[in-house]
Amino acid sequence: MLFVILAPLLCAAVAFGVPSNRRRPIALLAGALAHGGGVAALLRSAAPPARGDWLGLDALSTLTLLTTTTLFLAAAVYAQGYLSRRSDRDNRVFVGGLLVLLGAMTVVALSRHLGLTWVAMEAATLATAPLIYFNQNARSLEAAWKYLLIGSLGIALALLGTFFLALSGAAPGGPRSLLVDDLIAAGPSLSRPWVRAAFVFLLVGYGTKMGLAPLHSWKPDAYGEAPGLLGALLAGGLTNFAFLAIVRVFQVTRAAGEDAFARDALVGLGLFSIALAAVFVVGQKDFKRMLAYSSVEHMGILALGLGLGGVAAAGAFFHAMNNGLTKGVVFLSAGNIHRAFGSKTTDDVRGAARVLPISGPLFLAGFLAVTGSPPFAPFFSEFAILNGAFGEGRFLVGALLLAFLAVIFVGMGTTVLAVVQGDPPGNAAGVPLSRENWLMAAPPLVLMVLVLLLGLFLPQRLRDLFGAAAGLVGGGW
Amino acid sequence: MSSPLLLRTLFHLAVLALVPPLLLGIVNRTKSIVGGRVGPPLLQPYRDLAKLLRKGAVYSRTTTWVFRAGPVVGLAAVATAGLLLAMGGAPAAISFTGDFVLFAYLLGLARFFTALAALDTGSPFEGMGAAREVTFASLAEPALFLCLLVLARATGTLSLSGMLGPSLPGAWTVAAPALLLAAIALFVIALAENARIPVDDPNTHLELTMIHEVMVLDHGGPDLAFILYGASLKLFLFGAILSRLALGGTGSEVAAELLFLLGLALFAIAVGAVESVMARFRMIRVPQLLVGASILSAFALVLLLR
Amino acid sequence: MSSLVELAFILVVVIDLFLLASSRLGAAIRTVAIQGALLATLPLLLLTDAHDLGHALVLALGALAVKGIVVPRMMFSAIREASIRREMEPIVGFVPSMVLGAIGVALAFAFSSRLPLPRGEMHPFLVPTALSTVWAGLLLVVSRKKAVNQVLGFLVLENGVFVFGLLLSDFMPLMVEAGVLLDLFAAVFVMGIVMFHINREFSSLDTEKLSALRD
Amino acid sequence: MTVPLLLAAIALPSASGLAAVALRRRPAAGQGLACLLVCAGAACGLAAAGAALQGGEIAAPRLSLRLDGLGAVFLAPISLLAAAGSVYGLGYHRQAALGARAIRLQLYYGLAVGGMALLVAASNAIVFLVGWEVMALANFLLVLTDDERGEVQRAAFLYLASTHVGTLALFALFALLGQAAGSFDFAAWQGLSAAGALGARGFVLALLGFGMKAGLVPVHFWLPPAHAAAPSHVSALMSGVVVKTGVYGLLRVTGLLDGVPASWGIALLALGGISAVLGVAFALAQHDLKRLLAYHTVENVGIITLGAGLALLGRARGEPALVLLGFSGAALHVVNHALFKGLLFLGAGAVQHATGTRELDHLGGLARPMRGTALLFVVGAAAIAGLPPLNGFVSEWLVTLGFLRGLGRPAGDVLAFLALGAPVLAFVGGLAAACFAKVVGVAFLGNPRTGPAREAHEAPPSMLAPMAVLAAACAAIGLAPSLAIAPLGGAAAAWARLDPGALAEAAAEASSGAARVSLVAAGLLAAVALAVLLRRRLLAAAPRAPATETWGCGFSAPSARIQYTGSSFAALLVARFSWAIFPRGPTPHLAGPFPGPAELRTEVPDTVLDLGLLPAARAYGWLATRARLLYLRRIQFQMLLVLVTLVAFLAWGFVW
Repeated sequence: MLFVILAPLLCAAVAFGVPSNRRRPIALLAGALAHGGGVAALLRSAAPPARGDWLGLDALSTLTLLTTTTLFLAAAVYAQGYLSRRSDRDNRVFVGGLLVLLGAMTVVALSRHLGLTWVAMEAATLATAPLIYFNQNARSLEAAWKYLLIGSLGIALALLGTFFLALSGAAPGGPRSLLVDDLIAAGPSLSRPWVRAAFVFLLVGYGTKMGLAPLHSWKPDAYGEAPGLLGALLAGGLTNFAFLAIVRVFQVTRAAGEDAFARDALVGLGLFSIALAAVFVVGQKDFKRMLAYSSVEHMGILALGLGLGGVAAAGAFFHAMNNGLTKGVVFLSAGNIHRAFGSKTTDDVRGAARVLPISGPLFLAGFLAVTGSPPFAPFFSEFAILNGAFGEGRFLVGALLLAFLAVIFVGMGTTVLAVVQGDPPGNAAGVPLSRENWLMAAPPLVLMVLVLLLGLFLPQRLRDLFGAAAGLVGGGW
Repeated sequence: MSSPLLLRTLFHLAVLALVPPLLLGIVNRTKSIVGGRVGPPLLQPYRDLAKLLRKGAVYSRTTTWVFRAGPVVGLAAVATAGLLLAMGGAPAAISFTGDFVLFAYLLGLARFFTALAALDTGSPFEGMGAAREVTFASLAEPALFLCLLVLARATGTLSLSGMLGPSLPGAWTVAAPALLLAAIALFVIALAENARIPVDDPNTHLELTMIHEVMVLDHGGPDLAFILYGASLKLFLFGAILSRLALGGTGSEVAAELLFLLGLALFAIAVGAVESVMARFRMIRVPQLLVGASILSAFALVLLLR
Repeated sequence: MSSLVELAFILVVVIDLFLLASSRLGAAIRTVAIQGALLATLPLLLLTDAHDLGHALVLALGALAVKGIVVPRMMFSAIREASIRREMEPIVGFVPSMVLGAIGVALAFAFSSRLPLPRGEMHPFLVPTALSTVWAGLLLVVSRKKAVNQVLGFLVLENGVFVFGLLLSDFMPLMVEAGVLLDLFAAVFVMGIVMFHINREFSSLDTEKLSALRD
Repeated sequence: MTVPLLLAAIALPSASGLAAVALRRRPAAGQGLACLLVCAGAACGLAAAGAALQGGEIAAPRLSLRLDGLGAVFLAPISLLAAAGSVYGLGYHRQAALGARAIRLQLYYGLAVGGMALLVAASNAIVFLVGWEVMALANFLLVLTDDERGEVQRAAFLYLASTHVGTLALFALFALLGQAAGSFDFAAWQGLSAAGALGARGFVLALLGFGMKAGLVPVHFWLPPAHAAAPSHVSALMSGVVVKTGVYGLLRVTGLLDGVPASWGIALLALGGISAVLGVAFALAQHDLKRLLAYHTVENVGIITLGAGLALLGRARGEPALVLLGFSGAALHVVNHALFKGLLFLGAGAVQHATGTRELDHLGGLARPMRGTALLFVVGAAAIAGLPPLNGFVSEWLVTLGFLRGLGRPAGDVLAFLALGAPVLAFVGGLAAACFAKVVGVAFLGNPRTGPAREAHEAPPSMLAPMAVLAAACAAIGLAPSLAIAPLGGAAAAWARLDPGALAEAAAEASSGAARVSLVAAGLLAAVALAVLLRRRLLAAAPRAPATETWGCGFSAPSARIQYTGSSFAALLVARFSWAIFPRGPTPHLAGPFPGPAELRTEVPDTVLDLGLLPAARAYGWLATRARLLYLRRIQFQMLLVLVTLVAFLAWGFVW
């Protein structure tokens, strides 16, 4: 188990050591492969976490790890192509940072201890900030600064919330610990007001990292300015872990009997995020910012699913995986388009399908997937969530969800189609600034295929995993 | 089919084949009498037809097979429609549930091809005529249906033979007002469908104001003969319906037949009378007239349905 | 003893208000340093038999080192490098922010009264102090223009959290606390780097300049 | 034996595109092979449909496939039209000439066909949705074939957006039903009660989702642009069968539920009537050939919906006769419309192929250069106008019979007022006849109005042959309707889950009537033949006269421009609909005894789309951009947001 955490960090150390700019990315690949292998090994020797362990592997962590390691592997391959293009830049910090990020995320996934979870989240935040600044221009700097400040603010609130939680169990008979299992076991004996307060602080804190509206304001800037590669890892990876952290907290809150309030809060925040996306996506000329708002939307859907519970919860965990993979597709292909046209606004980007015969159509397909069109996997997870909404008798919520989804589809569609179809503008006609090479085109392609396969055929094993994960929060198929 | 019935049917087919031009004769005669002229002999239409059949036809270079198909299909369709029509109280040669739909659509087929033939000449006037014809026809269609529905409702049958059959007199006793309204509406439709005053003036000489006549400007010889004969046949069909509707008396078969023929004559006279006392409406008014007819018959139908 | 503790808490709150009012950057940084030092004493003041001495000592020394010395030094050096003008340049005026701070304190007391301490033996002022310090930090972060000030605000915020952490210091494992200090340190460190870059890019640390990104 | 047929009908077309891809180097061969695959699949499909209509259903439970009578009614036209279209493509959209574009088209064409075959054969909601969406997306890409044209891009996106909204509605519908039944198998839904809130919600969603695809007014707006923008054989496919999948879904879902309230039937009747009348009215006002045909699709779907409404009403009121007549009318019209609308769109494609324009008022006189096309187009026109002896008449007749059933009711019964539907149908028929008189007259007859029309050339046999096949099918059904009607009885019974005996009486009446219809049709043909012979004889005997110019009524200098245009032809009728159709365009200013040259150019906006939705969308966009100012650029404010959220939640959590 430790291997999965240490391997990336080790590679990071190596990366910082390696002098050559061209050879360094190999470390990234090595780290990704090692991590992937480690995760595979873990899954084979999966033992349910025992009371008192700080690290443990339950259904939830399994799913998040699976998604992340897949995504990161794709990103690592992509990085080989990408960084060779950007050999002008020193990528020491970039490569190292990515690997540290991976390690930190893995810790979050495995941690059974809320304090540890918090530390890892903070580490992830700090590791990410310099990555956003990779392009080293004023815009990316501003993005990094905002990300850092807002992120740390959230993290600070989360810390306070963690303390509250600890305090709630600090009564003489209490668990006096931050281990999730202890807290859940102590359940009703926890002091409910403190649990409620803790939930609020942790929801706002980790919600900021997750990018739920109105805590999302760092997102469009960061995703807009960071390399597509990083965007993929943030939108598809890190946000999922913030969600994971919230789920852990929710488990405790539920055990303490405070879940009625928690559910309402989650549903409210989720719907608000989706609604906000429906406003901000419309007429968005900058397609990377558009993707950021789409990410806000999907975080909203996750929160909504968790809040609704029942089938919706299972759907939410399914959706977390789909969202992770799909975001990889759209961000990577968007990155390619950005590189090829040297711009990310529909003013100068047209006819991507002609210029980039792989990435262009991929971007379109990714858009369809992300907006929940069958037969892609996200459709089925959103379907499950809607199903859950109706199952709980929350018809208004379901109707709102559908309405917002429709608006978002139209809004995103106008931008995406403007980018993909038509004849490329005169200057870039057929001769992109950088042609797509397989290293940069294949990863999103593979992810796309995965998303499609998940939609067409969902392995029973995975399905059970989603069920089990939902079981942790009282849901299930 | 029993032999007397067979005989009657044959007789009806003969009537269908021979009588129609006579109606035109009667109409014209009536007009001339009212107008204080001697006028053409009753059988003049037959002479005209014979003459036309002997002539050759002049064709415009613009025209294609459609132009030649027009009169042929027109005549054939109307004649076939005649097979569905019950005359003199006896069932028609062919009758089945909802056959009046087929009846109406056969007339439609005739109209469709006549209009196409007109458009085939590429003459602006004939195009104008075709446009007006299809416009007014499509407005007359629902009115016709409504009238037939009134009949169907009143007689409780869904075939022309039933509607115009023996049960008609009984219907008059229970549903007189509705039937009367329907009859009036039907008469208006008959005038419109057959391009008579006040909708159209068959012997005007100002192309701009014509509907039906202008469509056939370029036809000559046998084609024109077919068209004329077809027109008279159409007039005959409407006349037959109205005559049955008006004088659907009981009594012996012979009496029924005589009444039927009498009714046809009266119909022709009525048309003639209208033509001599009325002026042609302005084009704008025609749709109003037809919509009025539909409303009248719709009212009649509702009377029976409520 | 307990009166001393009380005094310490009150001092912390007063410092919060003073920070909200202070117009000179240097003074503010020094004050934060003082607050840090003050906090460093708390673990020892609050020492009960539930704690073990060594643990408390480590915490106190760590706090003193980080909050009292290292971080303030970094701030000063940052100011010197970036040759920042010494004013705070508030968005919200000093008096209003003081008033807000005061309201915050009041709210903090009200709020903590609604939250019954699960363990009686703790000092009644602790939670309100923590919360009002957090509040003051948030206010500073939100209502001052310069990047440095926002870092400052964060320090105050973290101080508040630290105070709250004392509630749990008896059973909260050392590692988490170490994590707290470390992360605080790292955060300020990274922010310092970014500040350096901002200065290079915009030749000032005024966040006004940092509002180019928009839809 | 039959299951493989069904699978082939789904798989072969779906795979057909790969052939084109594989043989990229030898385009002709590739397209040929792809076409061959589609045709093979179509053959299997027809066979399967036939089997399902004759000897009951084909079921493959493990694949959750099940083809019953209802499905077969739709599978048959899908297969036939798919084959016709792909053959037509050999001449119309040649891969050798168009390269990658044609390859893409082959790919998506096959997928669209496969998707449709899958969805009509699905026995499970999820499979249905997969087929549905594959079809929808493939169609989107098909519309997008010439994506460099802005008009095409707009049309495609409009299609995509509306189909997606429709899918969302279905998504909700199936979620509801799935919740109620605890499974997504159609079999499990059978017998769910349509009464109550569930039923009402479900019906509204179904109307939105399926109606959107079917193009019922007022959600028809995507249809005209999409049909106009797509290549013609694709338009034929879309208008002929894709649109019908909406009808299929509506029938499928309503067929499964029990206790369908009469209001549903009445709602369908209302929608169908409105769609039929407005559809044909809008068609009259168009001067773009393909847009015009597209609006006729709306009209015909309206007629089909009328039939469906009758059937539902029949079920609700326990009137087997209504069920039979309504269902068979609707089902037969589904097939018929696929045939003649396919024929017409292929004809329109031939015209566009020959002249490079779809603008009616630029055409004229095509009957001379394009004899074959003209003849086939006239057949299609007569068929769609519901004129005997062609198939259009038969289905409209059946539906009318259904309406006439009302006459048998005692006074005061609501059903009695069904009778009023018959005149409406007659009105629609009349308008359709008028409209196609206009199309044929303006496009094919008279003198060519422009150069391209003058240089027009006949379409290659590969394009004429499929049209001929479709025309032949139209004639066949028109001449021997009873053959087509007979199998529908079983399907109707299965759909309404009544025992066939209940329907036998009505079925017997209908088929005897149908037999008479074919008798009359034969009579008509005989009469025509007679007349032709007679005319030949007479003309042979008569002196031959030389051909001349058309008589211009004394006008000395006639030119092609003075011919009646499509707009002027339809003006009188369009004026009748001034309450629903608002043509736009500057009215020319003519003054003085000798007014100078002036031009009149009108365009007919779609009332729902151009006067309703687009303005609304623009308004929303405007609001959204205003709302975007809320995006606070100052980091202080962004952090304040976080703070505010925190306080708000605390207040929510603790103050109340």
